[in-house]
Amino acid sequence: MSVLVDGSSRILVKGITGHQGTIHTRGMKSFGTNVVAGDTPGKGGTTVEGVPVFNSTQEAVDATKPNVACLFVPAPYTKDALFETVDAGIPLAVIITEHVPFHDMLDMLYYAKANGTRIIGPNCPGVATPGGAKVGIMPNVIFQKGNVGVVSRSGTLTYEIVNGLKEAGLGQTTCIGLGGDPVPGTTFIDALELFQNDPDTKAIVMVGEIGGVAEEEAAAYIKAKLDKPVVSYIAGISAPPGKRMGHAGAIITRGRGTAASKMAALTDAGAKVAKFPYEIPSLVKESLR
Amino acid sequence: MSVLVDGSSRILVKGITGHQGTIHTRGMKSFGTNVVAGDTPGKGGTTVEGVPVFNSTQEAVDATKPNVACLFVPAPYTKDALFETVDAGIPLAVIITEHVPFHDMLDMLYYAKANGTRIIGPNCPGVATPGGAKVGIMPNVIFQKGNVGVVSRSGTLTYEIVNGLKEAGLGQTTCIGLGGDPVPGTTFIDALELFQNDPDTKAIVMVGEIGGVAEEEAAAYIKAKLDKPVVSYIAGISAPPGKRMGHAGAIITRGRGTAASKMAALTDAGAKVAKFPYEIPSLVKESLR
Amino acid sequence: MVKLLEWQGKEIFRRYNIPLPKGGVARSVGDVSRLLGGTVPLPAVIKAQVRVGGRGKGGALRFANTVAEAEAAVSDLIGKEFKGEKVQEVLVEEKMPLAGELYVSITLDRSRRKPILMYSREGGVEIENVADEQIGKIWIHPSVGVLEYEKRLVANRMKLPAPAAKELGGLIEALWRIFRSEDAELVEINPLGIVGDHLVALDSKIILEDDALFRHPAYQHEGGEMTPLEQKAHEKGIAFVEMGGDIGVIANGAGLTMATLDIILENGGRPGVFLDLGGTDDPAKVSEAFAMMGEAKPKVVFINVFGGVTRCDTVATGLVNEMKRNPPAFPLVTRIRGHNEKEGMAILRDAGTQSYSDIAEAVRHVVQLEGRP
Amino acid sequence: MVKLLEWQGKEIFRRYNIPLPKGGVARSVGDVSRLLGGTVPLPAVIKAQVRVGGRGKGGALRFANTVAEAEAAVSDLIGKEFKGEKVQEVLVEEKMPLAGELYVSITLDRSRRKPILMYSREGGVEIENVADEQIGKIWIHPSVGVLEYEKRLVANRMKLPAPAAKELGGLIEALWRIFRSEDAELVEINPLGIVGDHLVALDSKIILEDDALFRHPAYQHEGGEMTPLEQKAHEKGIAFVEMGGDIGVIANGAGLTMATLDIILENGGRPGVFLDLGGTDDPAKVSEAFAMMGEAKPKVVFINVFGGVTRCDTVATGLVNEMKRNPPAFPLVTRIRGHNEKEGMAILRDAGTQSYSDIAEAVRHVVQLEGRP
Repeated sequence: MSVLVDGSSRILVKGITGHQGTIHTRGMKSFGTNVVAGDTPGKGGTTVEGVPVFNSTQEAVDATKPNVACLFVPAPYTKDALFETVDAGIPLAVIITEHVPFHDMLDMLYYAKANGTRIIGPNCPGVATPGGAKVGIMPNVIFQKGNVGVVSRSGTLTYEIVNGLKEAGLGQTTCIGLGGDPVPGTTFIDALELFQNDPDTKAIVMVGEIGGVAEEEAAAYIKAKLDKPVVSYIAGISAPPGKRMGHAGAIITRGRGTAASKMAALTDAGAKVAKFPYEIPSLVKESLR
Repeated sequence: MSVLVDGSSRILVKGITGHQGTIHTRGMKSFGTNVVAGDTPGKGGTTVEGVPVFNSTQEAVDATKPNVACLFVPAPYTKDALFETVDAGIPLAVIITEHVPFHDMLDMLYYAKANGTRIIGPNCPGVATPGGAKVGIMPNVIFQKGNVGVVSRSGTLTYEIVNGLKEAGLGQTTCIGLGGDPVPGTTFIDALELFQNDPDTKAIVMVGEIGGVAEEEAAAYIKAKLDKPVVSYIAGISAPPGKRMGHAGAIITRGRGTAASKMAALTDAGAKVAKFPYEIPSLVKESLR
Repeated sequence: MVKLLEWQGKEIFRRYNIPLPKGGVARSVGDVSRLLGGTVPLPAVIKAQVRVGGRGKGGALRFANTVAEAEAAVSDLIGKEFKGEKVQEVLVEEKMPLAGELYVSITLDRSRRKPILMYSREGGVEIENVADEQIGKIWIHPSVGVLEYEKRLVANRMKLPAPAAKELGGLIEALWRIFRSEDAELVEINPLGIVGDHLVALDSKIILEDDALFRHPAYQHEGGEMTPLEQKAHEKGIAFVEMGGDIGVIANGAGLTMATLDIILENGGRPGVFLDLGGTDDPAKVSEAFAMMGEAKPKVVFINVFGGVTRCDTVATGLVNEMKRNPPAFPLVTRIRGHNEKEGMAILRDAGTQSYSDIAEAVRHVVQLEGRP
Repeated sequence: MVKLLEWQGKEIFRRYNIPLPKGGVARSVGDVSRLLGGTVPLPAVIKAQVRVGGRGKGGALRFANTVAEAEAAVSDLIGKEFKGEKVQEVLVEEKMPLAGELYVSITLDRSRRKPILMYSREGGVEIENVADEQIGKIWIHPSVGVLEYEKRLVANRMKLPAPAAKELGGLIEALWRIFRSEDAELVEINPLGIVGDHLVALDSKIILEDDALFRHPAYQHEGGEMTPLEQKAHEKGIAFVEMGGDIGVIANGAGLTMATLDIILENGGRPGVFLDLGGTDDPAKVSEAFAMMGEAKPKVVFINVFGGVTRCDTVATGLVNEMKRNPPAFPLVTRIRGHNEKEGMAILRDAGTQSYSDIAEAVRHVVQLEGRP
């Protein structure tokens, strides 16, 4: 078992003919993902990496019945592409694109919610289920099938951590990159809920960072509802207030969103909080004992 | 049993201090309806017909827990009042107000749907369940408790018909006035579905009129899903095309929405179609045999 | 229903940056040389500004290669009647070399309770005459508007050259904004001309929603496709429709008024006037309605009231007062039921009108009074 | 993050019809008499236009009863520094007789993922210093906006006189439209003055969203509360933060860069520069980032790359090329993992930098090189 994506997932890559779209379609396919279609207006009828390209999402849906869309669409056009995805009835949209204005994301979030589409991202590395499917840009080699669910707000740091899990012999059910933006389509709580309901997930690694109170809210959820062990790491203990640390969402404002506050909340909720990312595998092993 | 409103309904009258609001609050109370609150900005702390008045819907909800709102609010302010009703979490809003712009109603409809509030109306006489509760402006004396469900796009014509049913000894479960506007909050199909699921309703009277295709759609629903007898009447066989017959929604445009088309669809669906409104009671009796 | 004249619609189009031919309104022959000597180049199109449809076939459109030809056309058109509507203004516009004619409109789809964008490559004819498969439809979420990908889709299906395809997106956005901001029932461009690689709105059709006119006071006194009497009633806020026959019906409630006329028709009578009193029992309003009915000169008038919200006695009082002030030139039959029905009937009988309780009986008497063989 | 100066924010307020004091910008003492002789009446407020907060306490606000006093204040303020920010402009405004000071703002509530309207009767101080129960909050549905009843509610809770209550509704609507149309992160009026029975926006605070600046090219070159180096990096599109210490970190990915700095801190080092390469492996971009780091003059630089999307060898090539062009004035430690990690490490070692695979080991070496006791 796994969450969000698995061997039955049929992926549509929006913006497949772009540089990133093409590279990562290749990566997804070599992961074993069933990429069924791409779309780029005006490029219908061509193929990319053996995948048929359509002019519109609706055409792609009619012809190939995808159930996941992966968006590699430039930020100014992402909102439109997401609306098109929702209108075509695709229930899961993974938005890789960085620098999507949060005002656009607000519109996207409410439109998607009202019409039954879940968004992951934007500004995220995607979702991967080892042995099932990968949607997005995570590196293939770091994964191994197993029973740890991983959810994170960052990209490369997560690759390091997942790679560390693998090297310690700890495989993953699914790894979810929520993205580093202030308005994520899917939150920690959403992801924890998915893992809670997934019988194969035995422990959860949660990688947070400064900014917002999503980790504190997740801690409250963990305390109230979650009966699986959680190992967590929070990046940004060294970050000064008021500075945006790379991610649009990684900023301590008005004294809220500090690493210390998040760590305290998670500790209080019974999660194990790693001081260094490389401590995570041993903490997971402890939890699984 | 009944649909939409019954003895447990707790009514909030929005615009209770206005002329219409006051008169019909009296009428509702003498019907036996539990009117728990009214609201009018700036009139909080007063009472109307023994009903406490609040400054805002939220205050009224906090104090009196209404589950139905009845709106007697001038058309230019109806949209705002409906949004306030939805935000306060009231699941049923009956809008009596006439001349609400349909552009406003579109906004209202989608906002209410997204947040779980059902709208009846606008430009409608309301809903009445004899022996239970009346919300709106229908005359009290025409009703009698029984097993006929009545749903209609018009007001006075419906009173005549309900009165005729009573005189023929045919009581009603609930009488629903959908209103004469082009964008009704609740449609014939919605109402038929409610009656279909109400065990006490044994026959349905459906009063339509020219304009739109709601009756034709209802006919398709009757044919496919409804297993209770339907007696129907359609007003406007004499109406010339292109003319608005009193109701904003009663207009034959581009050859669509004629009485003949509606009657044919209903006949085809197995409904009995009355030529004159005063034939309805005998057709209902036939159906119930 | 406020139906704007072509030039009024185009004034709105201009505010929303929809491309238009150069043009101006002439109200007399004297205006023509000023327009053609100034902003409007020749050859020109001269279009009578009337609300009725089918202007092309009706001779309301003329062409002129010279100022003299234009003046002759204007002189001929001003004051002429088309389907009963007198021409008071003509629109003088440059004639554009067309590479194609498209159709695009936004209106309300009552069935889905959503606005709908309709478009077709078969512009220039009434959309009712275009085959269904030639009409593209996009339903619009009211709080979201027309999406960019949808605009692209429309441009693709219209097979437009690149500059026009780009313009079409902006034009659809403008139509949507007009539809919402101006509270329109219909915004239509037909034909939307292709001139070279560009789009030009050659005609405009905008119908505004009556109920929203409080937000648009400038259009409050514009009319629709109404008879002069209907227009007059409309301005007084009375629901009033002329139906061609001899029998006038005054009832309370649109459904009841329609049903009453239907019963008359089914009994061999000829419906003449629909007059819905609505929920009022204000004697002044009743009197006003009664006076309106008088102006339609019916052979007989049937008043059918069900007193629920409205009280029968106050309605009756209003009628009787009006009859005293202006004794009607037609026989009157009344039927009155409901709240205070006995008092109402008594008031009417005292005033000498025939009053029934049974509607079938009342209608038979009305048809008899109409006196057709 | 583009933080507008007060006068820039007020220019936007003016476009949205938010009432303002009469005023104008002076860039030199010479401007003062023109302003005070023209549109701005005395007595006047003179306000240094700086982005840093706490202007009141810092002496950046002056009052003047005469032109001479105003000129003296302007002369004193221009060129002065507040928290490191040099004053180049001052706003000269009429001083208004205040009956009260309110607070109102719209920003994003990340927790609920909705815009939030905050308001308080306790304006004129930093909102952080106002007790929670003194702050009203209304969450706004992004496609619906602030509702009329909500505006009424705010006016009621603010206990405003009738004219001001009415104005507040329009003002909230304007704030909402600014928030959405200008793609703002924050729109704040503090204080919102009560002058007689009316409202006047005495200050403005508008922060625009970087990611949406493509829609607002006029503000593309405005800054935030950034150091000059941060501003420079920002303009080059490099995520770069100065943190006060001696150790610079270049990593790929914001999370990894933060985590690396955290590990340094936990190991007793002092984080100096955060520089996130992002997902790029374009050698030109890498060189540019490397050059930016040089300008911060760190004692030691640690490069930590996990090659997933980014290839380790192309990152290494970019670094080495830059080192050849501009030999760095600081020792360099690298740690590189992932895609083509061996090739990357080889390239770096060939170029003479110390390269590790284990991060803890690498960090210990970095802290050692920082060389603090």
